[in-house]
Amino acid sequence: MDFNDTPKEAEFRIEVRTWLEANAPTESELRDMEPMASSKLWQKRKYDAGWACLRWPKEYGGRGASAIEQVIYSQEEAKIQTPDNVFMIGQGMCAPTMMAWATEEQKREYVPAIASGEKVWCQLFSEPAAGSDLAALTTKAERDGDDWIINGQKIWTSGAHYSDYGVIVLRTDPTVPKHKGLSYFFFDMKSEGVETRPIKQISGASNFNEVYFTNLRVPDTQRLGKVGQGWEVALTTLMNERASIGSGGGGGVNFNRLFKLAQDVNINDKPAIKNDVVREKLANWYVQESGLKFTGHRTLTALSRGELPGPENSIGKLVGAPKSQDMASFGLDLLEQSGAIWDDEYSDFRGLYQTSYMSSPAIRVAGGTDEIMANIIAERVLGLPQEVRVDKGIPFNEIPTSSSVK
Amino acid sequence: MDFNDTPKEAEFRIEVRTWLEANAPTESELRDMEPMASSKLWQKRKYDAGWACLRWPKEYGGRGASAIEQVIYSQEEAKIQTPDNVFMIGQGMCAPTMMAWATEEQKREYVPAIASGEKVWCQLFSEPAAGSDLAALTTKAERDGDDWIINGQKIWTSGAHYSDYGVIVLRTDPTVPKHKGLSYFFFDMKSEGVETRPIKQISGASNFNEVYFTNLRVPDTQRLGKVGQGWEVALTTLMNERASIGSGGGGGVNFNRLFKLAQDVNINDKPAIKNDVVREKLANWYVQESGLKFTGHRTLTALSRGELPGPENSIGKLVGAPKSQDMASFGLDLLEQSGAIWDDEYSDFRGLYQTSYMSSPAIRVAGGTDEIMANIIAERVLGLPQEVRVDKGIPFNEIPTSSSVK
Amino acid sequence: MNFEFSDEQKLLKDQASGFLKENCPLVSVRDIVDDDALSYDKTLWAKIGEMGWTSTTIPEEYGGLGCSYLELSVIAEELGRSLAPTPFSSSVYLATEAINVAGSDQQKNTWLPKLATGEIIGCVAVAEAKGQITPASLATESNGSTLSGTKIPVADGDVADFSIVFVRANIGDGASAYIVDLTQSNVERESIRTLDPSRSQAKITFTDANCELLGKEGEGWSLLQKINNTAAVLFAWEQVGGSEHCLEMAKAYALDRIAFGRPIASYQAIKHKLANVYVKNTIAKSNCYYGAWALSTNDKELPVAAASARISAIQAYYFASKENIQVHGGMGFTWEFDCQFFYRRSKQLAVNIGSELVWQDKLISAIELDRAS
Amino acid sequence: MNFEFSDEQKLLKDQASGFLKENCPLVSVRDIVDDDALSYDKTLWAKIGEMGWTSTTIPEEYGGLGCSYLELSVIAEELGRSLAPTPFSSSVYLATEAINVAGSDQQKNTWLPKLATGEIIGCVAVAEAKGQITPASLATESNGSTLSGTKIPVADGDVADFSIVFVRANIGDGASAYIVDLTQSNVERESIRTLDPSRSQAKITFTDANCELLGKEGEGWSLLQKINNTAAVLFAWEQVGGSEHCLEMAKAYALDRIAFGRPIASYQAIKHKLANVYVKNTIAKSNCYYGAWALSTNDKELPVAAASARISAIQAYYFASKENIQVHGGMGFTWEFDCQFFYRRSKQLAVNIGSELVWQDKLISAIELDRAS
Repeated sequence: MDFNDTPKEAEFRIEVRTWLEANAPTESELRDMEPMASSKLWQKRKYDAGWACLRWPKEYGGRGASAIEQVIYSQEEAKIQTPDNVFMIGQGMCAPTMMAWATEEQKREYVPAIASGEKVWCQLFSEPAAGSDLAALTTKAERDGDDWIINGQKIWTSGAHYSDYGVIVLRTDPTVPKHKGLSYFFFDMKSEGVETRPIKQISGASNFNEVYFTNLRVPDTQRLGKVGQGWEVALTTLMNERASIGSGGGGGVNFNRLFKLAQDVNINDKPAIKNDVVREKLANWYVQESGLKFTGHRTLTALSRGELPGPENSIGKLVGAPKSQDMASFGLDLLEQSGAIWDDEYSDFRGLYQTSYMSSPAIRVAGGTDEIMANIIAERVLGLPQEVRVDKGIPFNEIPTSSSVK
Repeated sequence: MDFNDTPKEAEFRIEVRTWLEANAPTESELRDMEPMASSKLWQKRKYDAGWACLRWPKEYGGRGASAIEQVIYSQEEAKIQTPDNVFMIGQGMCAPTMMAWATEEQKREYVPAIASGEKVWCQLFSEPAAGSDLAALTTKAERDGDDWIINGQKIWTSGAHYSDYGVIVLRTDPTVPKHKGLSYFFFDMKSEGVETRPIKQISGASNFNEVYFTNLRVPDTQRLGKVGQGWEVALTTLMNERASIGSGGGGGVNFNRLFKLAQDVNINDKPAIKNDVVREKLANWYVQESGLKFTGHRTLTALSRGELPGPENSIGKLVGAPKSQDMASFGLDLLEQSGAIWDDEYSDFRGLYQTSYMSSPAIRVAGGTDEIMANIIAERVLGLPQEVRVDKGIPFNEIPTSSSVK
Repeated sequence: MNFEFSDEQKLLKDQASGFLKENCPLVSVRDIVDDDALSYDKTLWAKIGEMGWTSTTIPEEYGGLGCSYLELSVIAEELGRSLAPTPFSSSVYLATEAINVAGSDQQKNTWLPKLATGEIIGCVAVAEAKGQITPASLATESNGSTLSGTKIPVADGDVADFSIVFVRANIGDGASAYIVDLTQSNVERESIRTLDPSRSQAKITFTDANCELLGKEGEGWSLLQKINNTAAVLFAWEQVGGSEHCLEMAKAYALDRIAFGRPIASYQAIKHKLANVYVKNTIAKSNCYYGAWALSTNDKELPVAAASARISAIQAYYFASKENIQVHGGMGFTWEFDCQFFYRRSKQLAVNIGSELVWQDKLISAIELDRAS
Repeated sequence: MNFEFSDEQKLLKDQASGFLKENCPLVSVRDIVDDDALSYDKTLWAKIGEMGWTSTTIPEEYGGLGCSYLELSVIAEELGRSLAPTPFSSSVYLATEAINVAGSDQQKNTWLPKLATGEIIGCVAVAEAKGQITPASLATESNGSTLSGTKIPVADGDVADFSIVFVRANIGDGASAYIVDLTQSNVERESIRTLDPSRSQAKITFTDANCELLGKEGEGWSLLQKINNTAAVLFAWEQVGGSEHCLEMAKAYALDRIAFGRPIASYQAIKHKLANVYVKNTIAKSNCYYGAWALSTNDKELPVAAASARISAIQAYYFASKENIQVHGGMGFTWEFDCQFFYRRSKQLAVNIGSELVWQDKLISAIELDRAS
């Protein structure tokens, strides 16, 4: 048991580091550049040198590398300052789906452009009435000659406003049981009939969009899988989503920051860190964080041995999201009255605790609610039975819907 | 808003107190008496003076009193030392069922003897494979002339070993859906074919029994309700059970005791009560206890106004049971290494924390598990939908069973 | 045993509920939140004054209704349920209370009649920096007739006419309370953006501002504890009102929202979550009853009762407001939905007069004191 | 990155697992619990000695295997999983460790070879009364060659051949450690009934008992902290083994038990409960990996790693063992079922070398120290 690379991994790491040091974009290069242009510049440079999408086959723009090599590359790139990555959904979810389901010609046309960052892709699955129960989606595609006509609404689409292409699951037959009536397409986001609106979150940020379709026309050649096989294709995308969400959590507040806050504010005229309750809570959060971190190390070890990590990864989000919320809430309590301020000028710690308090509810939902994550662990890790399904085998248009769905 | 009786209640309270002071059994009276004999002596005395089972009609041995008068009587009796009450199940559950379902002749024959303490009754519902799902019971009654022949096993029967009579629900038809195939009887516990075995609990105590039936013969005249109507009759009994469980919790450890322990043991050479974590935990438990106490006061107020308290009462057990367990566990932690001792001679506080640690798991289950209690609140208080029932309408003998049920 | 509000009090509650449903729907809370320029709902505040709620516990001789804290409790519950965006808590529970408790006859005559009608708004200024405030940490000082220092944040400090300002004292309990007219030129005020924009906060800088001692010098901290006990009970009622509103919203949504062919309210994860919200709300509400009783009778158990109400209400509201968002799923964290307002308010109320942590310690201290005697 | 046991270590784990399944089924735990006269499973102990487990980390020069703590960790996990009723933890994690760390050559030569074979059993005597023990609270005293006082409870004190006894010192860290032969006539021993009868506890009274200093005078408390850090990691592995066993039991029962026509494992209340058990177990186990690594490399992070492993393992085992009973419903709290043994053991392990409370404080102190430097 050790934290070191194998000799082969260490060699690869040096190769990566050497290239990164020589090629990472400099501040002066990026000065005055729009964020999107910066991202594209860096992605293209990686692609040209064979450092984009390492695990993909070389013919589609990748490097044919192993999972652990991908991890090592990511670790090394994370150590330096690089432009934001707006390609994650396209590279992490859309391209793998294309590689699995598109024609050879389509793969060669579209996939390398995702690797190079030339084209940005997004994923349009969720709908207002189809969240956890994704297959309840109602946005419809109707056949019209060689095309499909699409009407309806998608929601929670990250990056919709700057994407060139999207992958989408649509209802092509409402008269069959719900998983059977879906088909999967990719399409040009700049087409007529596509309208994107940002969603304002309670944190004030807008990380997601609503996307409305009015008679959007998509050629049948852009269908992936057979008509009615959309759910199966979507699972390919989703499987890759789970893998890329990883141990998540995020949300800004963590042990180190709360520890510093506790050193910085007083309780009864003594630093809060000397209060036993603060110590107890910090200790409990610390062991959760270290537990997640070392769970990640165990996963990496499996990758390093060529094994596939399982759905155990879901614990990261299940533990991390409520933890972020509770830590933010506790941080605000330590600030006492000042906790109620959320002002650029006056908030302590640049509003970290306030921002985190207002962002963490989204983390508990996005990418699978706490409840869905617990189900995933119960069913896929522990092998417990699935929920009783009352909608099984029933034609989709006979399943009850929420009153909000007209 | 005040804590005082209404004038009428105050008057009644004085009447009760006066009688109790004059008539409560003295220590010398009870000396050398078996517990059962003491109980019976006291119950008979109350009965003779009209202070037994206050809410029952006078003709069945009661006083025809109001709910709040019953509460006042109980409060006053609780203030003095009296023999254990072994009649609770008979008086709280069996007699109300008899009064609702038996013939007038049976009521006059059996009910007053329950009020007077002459006869002790028990309730035989649960079975090894029918706990939360009581209606899944399999102990069967088969018609034989004017009698029914009973075979099978009941479990969790309090007082079975000293009871004279029992009420029981039995399966009289396994070929119809499960709630439809049950019938309800009362019978003589001293009959041939009844064998009682105590169940040893992990706390070392034996508060419950298993009862085995081998060709027990019960006359059809002792059936309550129609054949197949047993579930409806059982609900009468169960409704009264919920009412008599009240705000439960029990378990020995409470705020006052833990507060004293925290004054008595040290952390870092200072009394534990000065430790902030101890203070925080005690504060949280205190507000739970006071919250339950004042919820009880609100219930009493409703009673006092002649209103019926609802299923809100379930919160007592749902909060109280896990609280007991966590408080006991924390008490053991405060004792540190000594917490591992459970010895008459050496345990601090006479083993209170150890006993409570080992008893509390039973409290979380008996009379409805935490999970069932939460369901009751969700369904009956909040009006949320019932669980999906996959066994609805299916003949009982076609419903899957646990492998432990042969 | 009569552990319930009187019929008159229940009637008042129904009236308050009806009034606020009409005059303070959630959309008017949203208006205040959406518009940075609005600190509170002035129309609503004026009507509240007309209803006489601001005068509830002010003695009749000073133009008040002379009612008990029980009446104020039922109003507080409904204000909390409706999230009323007004300076009611600062002006009524805190500033009015401080003058009522410690003011001279003249001070009462000066301020109470105007507080009673709602024509003026009071507030309390304690905090000066992040973290827990103690007498030793106070920097604001006074020479008896003027005071100087900066208070931040002051709830409703931007809209109040006067403030009770707590300053450092070198005698007694370490602090003194002063009444300060906030409209004078030696007072500089600035609105601050807040976590709960439906309730305003300010930074106030006093530069030799004229002030008038309230109560005795060196007795300010005791006064603050006293009014905080009162405020704790009334805040708790607001919190319980808010928690119950969250439960209603979550329940309604869960019953309507279908996933996998059935309402999400039929899943145990949601059922038990809502059952737990109900349990915490009930515990808190029952403690609030006791707090209201102790307050109305000025019982010696008040410190214990107030702390119990506050702790359980903070816990209930945090849980109810965050799980209400969770039950609403993705919709819950959108700006468009109303769940956010309760989540914001729950924290605003939780930190305004001392956090859970502070009150847990106070509760045990009160019990220790009680048992030692 | 190789954050995993080696193939050899995994093989050892499989062997340990197989051995204990055969030699320590739960029925043999029940035998010890049911019979007051039995303090531990002597047959099992003898076989464990034959397997060489007692000698794992003892250097080869003293008759041990000279293996690392990684090997001892995998053994600990399996011992915990099987609830092995033996004095292994007292003798191996604590007494052996103390001599290995602080013993003179002669002391090592005297004790380690016999500890290695398991022919003698060691224990550690610290506690004297209820509550947390500190140097200042110790009453047991020594004049350097004899010691007097009463220790209660001493885990495995009734079956051990010798004990490391911690006594008050007026210099250094306030305590000194002595090796005491428990078979001498100046030592009186009594078995005590315990919460976990599968692990024995004793009261030991020393009356001018002969003793031999271990390490230096006034360095006893530091020695205790050091061996407790080691023991914390190994205890944590036992705890995780036990927690995982609870999860397996609960899962098997929930899959089999039918209520309302379907397995209770299909209800979210049970599914999510078991998911939470799994989550806590995983967190604890991952912290145990780190603890084992820090122990095996004697890394400076050991105090943090040991505390993390212990805290999360205590929490996981309490939760797993109590919810295992809960999933078993009525059956769970019967003597006849095995759930109880884990619930008992979880608490025995939780209080044996300092409770959760103590280690939470230790963890933050270690981090403070770390960040200050």
